[in-house]
Amino acid sequence: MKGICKSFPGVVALDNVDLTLRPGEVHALLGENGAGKSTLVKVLTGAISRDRGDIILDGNPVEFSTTAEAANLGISTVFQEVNLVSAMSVTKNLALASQTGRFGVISWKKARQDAREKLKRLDLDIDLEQPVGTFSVAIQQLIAIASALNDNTKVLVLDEPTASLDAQETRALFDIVRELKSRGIAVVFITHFLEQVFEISDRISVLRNGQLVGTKPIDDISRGELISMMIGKELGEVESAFSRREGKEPGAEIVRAEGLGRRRTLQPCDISLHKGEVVGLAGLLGSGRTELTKLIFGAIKNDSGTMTVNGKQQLPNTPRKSINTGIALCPEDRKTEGLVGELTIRENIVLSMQAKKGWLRKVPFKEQQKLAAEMIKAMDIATPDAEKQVRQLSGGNQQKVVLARALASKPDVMLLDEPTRGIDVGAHAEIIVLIRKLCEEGLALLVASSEINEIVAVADRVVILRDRSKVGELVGQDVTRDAIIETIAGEDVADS
Amino acid sequence: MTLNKKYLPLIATIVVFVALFVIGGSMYRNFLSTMVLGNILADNSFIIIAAIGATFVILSGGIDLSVGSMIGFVGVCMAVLDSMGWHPLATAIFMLFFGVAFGAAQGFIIDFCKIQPFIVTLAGLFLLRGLCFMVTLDSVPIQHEFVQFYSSIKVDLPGRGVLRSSALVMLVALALGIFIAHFTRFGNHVYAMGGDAESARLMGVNIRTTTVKIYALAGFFSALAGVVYALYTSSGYPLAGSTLELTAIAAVVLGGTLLSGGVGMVAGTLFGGMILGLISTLIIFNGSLNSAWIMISNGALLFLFIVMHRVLVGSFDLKGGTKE
Amino acid sequence: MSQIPDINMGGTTNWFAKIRHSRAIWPLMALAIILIIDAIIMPGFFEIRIVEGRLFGNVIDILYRAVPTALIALGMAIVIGSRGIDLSVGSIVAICGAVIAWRINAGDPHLLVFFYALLAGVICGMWNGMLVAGLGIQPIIATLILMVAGRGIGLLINSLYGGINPSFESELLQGMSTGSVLYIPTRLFAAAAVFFGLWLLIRRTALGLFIEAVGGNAAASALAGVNSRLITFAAYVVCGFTAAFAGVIMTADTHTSDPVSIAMFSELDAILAVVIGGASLSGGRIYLGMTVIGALVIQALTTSILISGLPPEYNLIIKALVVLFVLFLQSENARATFGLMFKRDVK
Amino acid sequence: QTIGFSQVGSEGDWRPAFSQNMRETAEDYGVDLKFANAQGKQEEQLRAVRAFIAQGVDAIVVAPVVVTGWESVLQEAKDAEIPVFLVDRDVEVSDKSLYVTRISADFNLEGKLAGAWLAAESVGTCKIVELQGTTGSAPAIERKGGFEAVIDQFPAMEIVATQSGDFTTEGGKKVMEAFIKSTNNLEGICASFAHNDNMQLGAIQAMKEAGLKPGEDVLMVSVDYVPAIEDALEAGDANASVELRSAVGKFIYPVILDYLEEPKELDKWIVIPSDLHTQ
Ligand SMILES: Nc1ncnc2c1ncn2[C@@H]1O[C@H](COP(=O)(O)OP(=O)(O)OP(=O)(O)O)[C@@H](O)[C@H]1O
Ligand SMILES: Nc1ncnc2c1ncn2[C@@H]1O[C@H](COP(=O)(O)OP(=O)(O)OP(=O)(O)O)[C@@H](O)[C@H]1O
Ligand SMILES: [Mg+2]
Ligand SMILES: [Mg+2]
Repeated sequence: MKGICKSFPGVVALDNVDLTLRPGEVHALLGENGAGKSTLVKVLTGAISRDRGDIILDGNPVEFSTTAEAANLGISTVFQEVNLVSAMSVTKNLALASQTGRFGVISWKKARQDAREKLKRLDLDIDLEQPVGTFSVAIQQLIAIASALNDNTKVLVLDEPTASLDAQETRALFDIVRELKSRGIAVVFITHFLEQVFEISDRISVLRNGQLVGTKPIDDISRGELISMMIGKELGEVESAFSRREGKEPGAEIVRAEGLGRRRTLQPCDISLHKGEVVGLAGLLGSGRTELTKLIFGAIKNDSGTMTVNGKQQLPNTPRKSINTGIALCPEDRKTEGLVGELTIRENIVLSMQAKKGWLRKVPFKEQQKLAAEMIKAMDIATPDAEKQVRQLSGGNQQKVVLARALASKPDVMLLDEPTRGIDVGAHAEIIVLIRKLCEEGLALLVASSEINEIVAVADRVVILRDRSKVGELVGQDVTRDAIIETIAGEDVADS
Repeated sequence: MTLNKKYLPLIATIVVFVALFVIGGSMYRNFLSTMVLGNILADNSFIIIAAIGATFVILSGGIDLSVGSMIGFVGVCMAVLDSMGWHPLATAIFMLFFGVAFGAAQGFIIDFCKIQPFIVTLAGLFLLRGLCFMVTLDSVPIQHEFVQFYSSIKVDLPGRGVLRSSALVMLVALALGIFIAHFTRFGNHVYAMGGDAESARLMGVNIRTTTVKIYALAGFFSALAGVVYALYTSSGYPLAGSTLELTAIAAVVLGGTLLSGGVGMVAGTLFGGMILGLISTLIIFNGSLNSAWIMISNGALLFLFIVMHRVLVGSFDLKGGTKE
Repeated sequence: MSQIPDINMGGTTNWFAKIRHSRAIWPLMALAIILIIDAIIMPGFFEIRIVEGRLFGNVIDILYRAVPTALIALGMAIVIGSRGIDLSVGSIVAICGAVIAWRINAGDPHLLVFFYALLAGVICGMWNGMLVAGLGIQPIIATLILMVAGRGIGLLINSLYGGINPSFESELLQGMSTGSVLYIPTRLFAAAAVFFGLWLLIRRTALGLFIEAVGGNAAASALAGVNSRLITFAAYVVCGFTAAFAGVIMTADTHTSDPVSIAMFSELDAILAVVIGGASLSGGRIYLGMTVIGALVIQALTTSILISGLPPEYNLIIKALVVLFVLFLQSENARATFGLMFKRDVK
Repeated sequence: QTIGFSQVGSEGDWRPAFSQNMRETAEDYGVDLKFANAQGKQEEQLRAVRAFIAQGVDAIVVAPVVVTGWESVLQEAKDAEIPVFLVDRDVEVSDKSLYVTRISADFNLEGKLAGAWLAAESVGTCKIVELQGTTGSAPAIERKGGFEAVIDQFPAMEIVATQSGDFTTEGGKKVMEAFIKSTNNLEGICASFAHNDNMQLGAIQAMKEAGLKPGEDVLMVSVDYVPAIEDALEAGDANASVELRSAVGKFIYPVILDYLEEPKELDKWIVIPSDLHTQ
């Protein structure tokens, strides 16, 4: 790729970027949120058109205007926001990409077989007839990878594939990546997890503000150098942010749930949240973390258990009531549950707070602007102004808007479901710092995360879920990486 | 329960249809008969054919309002060309091509200019209806003997009922529609587009060709509906089929297809259309209502059906496990 | 489908560029073109005189006749903003008309009858809102029920006292519809009042934001604490209200209640006005001012067809072509391809 | 006796009066009337006739939406030995034995009557504006045809503007407003011919609002003779209306009942007379 340029209204997303990929290498593409990584791969794979520049494949300049054409030429992609049609079954989704069948006729038997084979390569054994939307984000991610791979793939682009995978799944994915690499496929790998970069990649390229900072072999660069390449300044505190912090005594109890559960969704479990305390929520994918946060928030109706907020019985609740009593949720899936893509950043940020105030008492426009500007500054959201549509933001920045909105409603309790999914190192550290700050200000926080490091870094107390029921709780000194993993694994480890 | 959830709306539609049919039978003499069933199939055949095309459009998240005008336009062309000595079959084929071309043009405008389908096809509705008036203002009979031959094709049903040729054409069209929707790559693309157009695009569905194909297919089915209507009434009438687009859309939606796209089945459309026919027939059998009450009962029965449908789907859903 | 706008906002400092990039330019331009063509085919088109104590002329006529469409379209814009649609507006007009004729002939005070009519519209809106927000029925189908039954209800009300299309006399209502104040048609004041009221309701309270949020993403809005059902419900009630207001004006215009044919196809014109005003039928945005411009475009077109002297057979074709033309004007892609008006500047 | 009656719709003033008369007089004749309203759609009407056949009524009365398209369904009625009577509009069928008779007025004649009256009143010199019915509908086409047939005889009579007012008061008013503007306050216009009274009533309102005097400045002639136009004639706002009788039950039922008693060949058209009413 040579001299690629792309601008959107108000932003130059890519400015003269060159990128070379060699067969059989894993090329990591790094940069802060909004640096232009996703845009670059979208250009590379025909999802959007470029303003200028050439794409040269095997020595020949190539042109394509759709992802299908790109895939035929050998460039396959898994995009950042999981891109599957959630109402359709797995088989049907996988059949979208494949070109089998004569006269456009599909044999579902064959399609199912193909699908099963494709998924087998990723060690995925799921019901092919279920709509994709019923699976967790992680499974969907794997399905998307399966669908992107085809026989003549020369370049595979993975845009933050590991953002919602746990360690085990990531390892499985890396095995696949290594296998592809050995077949001579060039893999472009975008992630914000630096360990993974060092683990798998051969070379790295760093983007900053739409410009290429540099391309280097992985062996020539240290972690520190890499981070400073990305954010353009030294950052010791990035590292220190992840170190465990000793908690102080938690304050008064705000939320107390007893036997909260719902049939087929979550076994009844107890949980309590205190002022000035961060509770981590750990578990494997599908263990029910999302469900627990939603049950507390009232987004899913419970069929058992009771809950008290500030000592008052509060059941059955709805999201609106929860927000009114000072509970805020940052949902996991920002695209479908988090943001209103059509609306601007300002409007999204104001929404919750306004809902709390009611429709009659409108927050004056000036105040909205002020609030949005503050939030953009505080969260370091990369945008020219607050009037940009949220759907035009990069993934990480969207996540920040979700957080900003929850904060704007001035909650006492924040439920964060995967708050750092898809967020760059710098911002990751900032969010962890933010969580701690909020905690010090007396908020009660519940943080569900797949990243055990993160939980260890922020949590005073950890609740561990397995197979949709609570299996343990660790407090204070006991919160360590190993202890959490052990509890998550439970008897499985003991057996083996 | 092993029943796939996606069949629920369809099953509910069928259940409600049968229930209404039986209730009608208990109220009116001669209602529960193959004759009435045959009538419903024939009298709604063109609505259902047009609705099959509309099903694809709606599945893809779009809408097609040009259906009714297309029926009128095809009719007047058939009639006028008949008076100029064309064989009805030749005109029919010609009009089917026209339908495909017109639909494709609509699809192209929708995708290329990024104009909303509702509006493009609304312009199509105005345009085709206007063209009808250009062709003729009178109603014109089709006198070719082929028409007699066509209407003489019948399959007897047990009892006094018959399956008329229109119903037969409709059943063939239905089979074709089901095949295209569920057994071709195109059909899969339609569902994908309706489910999530952006994802479908990123997964390699060519949105432009698919859109053009969808509206071309809808154009084909509405032109076919026009042909059936013209042969069925053996005439062309410039006002024929007005507001039929809404009836077709209602048939699709009553058949369990979501207007937001991505969810639904072609087979449901058959029953959706038949339910509309059943409602009208019930009111005619009653016969004691004045115009005011006829309109009100039409709405009330529609409401009743929708509520029954929702209750059925809802109660199944609870047994079926977690709700979305 | 995300549509990536290609315009370069780099140098929007001068007013010319600002206007060029404002979304209002295209409908306004369409309106201007239609009026210019009118002026060419009919000399004296812009002439305005005073007849019978009010302004009289084609331009006034367009404004005057656009009022009902604009009123209905305003409500429609709000429903469309919530990702809904209301097909029953024509029927609501019919019901209001019947209520007016009925109560006036029954001798109620006319001001009270005016409120009865509005109340009838609000009740219709509540019914629609209940079906959509309460029972979760798809808007097209939910409002189709009232569309089918509504005119029958109108007929029924008429037949309550044995009238076939009864007429009535009311100085108050007719004055509001066809009268004038200070030479200006009263209905323009009425429409302006409704417009301003709606604007206050939508933009001075948070209702607009909530409706747009629900229309953009109902699930996310609910999780953000918006009562999405109530908001959807409210949108239909507002739409019922504006349709009823239009109903008062339309019925008083002919001072007859004719439920079967009054406001036929008005839902299509209203939707068209909203879309010409730049809103998307997939919800998420409400543009009140632009909707009014959309209604003016449609009425200017209708009026020009009527005065053009062409036989009525051509009405629909002309309408179709003009609508397509307006939409082409609005479409980035079409403009770029056909090189219409402005060349895009390449930086 | 059970009789099925398929009516066109319920538009305007005239047709509901017609339906109401049919329903009310049915009792007088001891007829059980099954009433179906096609809302202007032929497909609904075909459905109704088929349903009547399935139901096994004794006779079917149809007021056709359109003249064409009746061949096969009338054949079915004949096969089921149910006699069919037409009221109002005609049908075009190759085999006239498919229906017993048509009992109705003559639209074309109505147009002619209006034209003749106008020719006499204006002494053969007149510029006319015309308010058409729904484009493509039978009464619109036939009334226009009859009217033009007469005025074509007079070189100094011509239609200078014509538009569709869709048979509604609202439509008539809008169209007349536009005519007023486009003809500079109806300058030189001597008459307004409307295909039905409702449109004419709308036109009268529009003219009054523009400060014109309908009935004096301009001759107003229309068709139907509904109660509202009677008032207008009285007040001098309208000049003439051709009556299309709506109280026709007394013409129709006896014919049908006699036929059911004793089937016999009848004339294919029993014309109900149209009268011209003037101020
Ligand atoms: N459709 C669009 N319209 C306008 N601006 C856009 C659009 N898509 C992306 N941008 C802007 O382009 C810039 C680059 O975005 P991109 O998605 O490439 O970032 P990224 O490096 O992938 O970030 P992340 O790590 O958060 O995913 C951002 O400032 C974003 O706001
Ligand atoms: N291995 C698996 N096979 C099949 N289905 C799975 C699997 N893992 C998860 N799921 C499905 O994914 C859905 C989502 O699970 P849930 O949201 O509870 O996960 P979670 O613990 O919140 O994890 P995360 O938030 O990290 O996705 C569940 O309904 C479950 O049926
Ligand atoms: Mg990205
Ligand atoms: Mg989760």
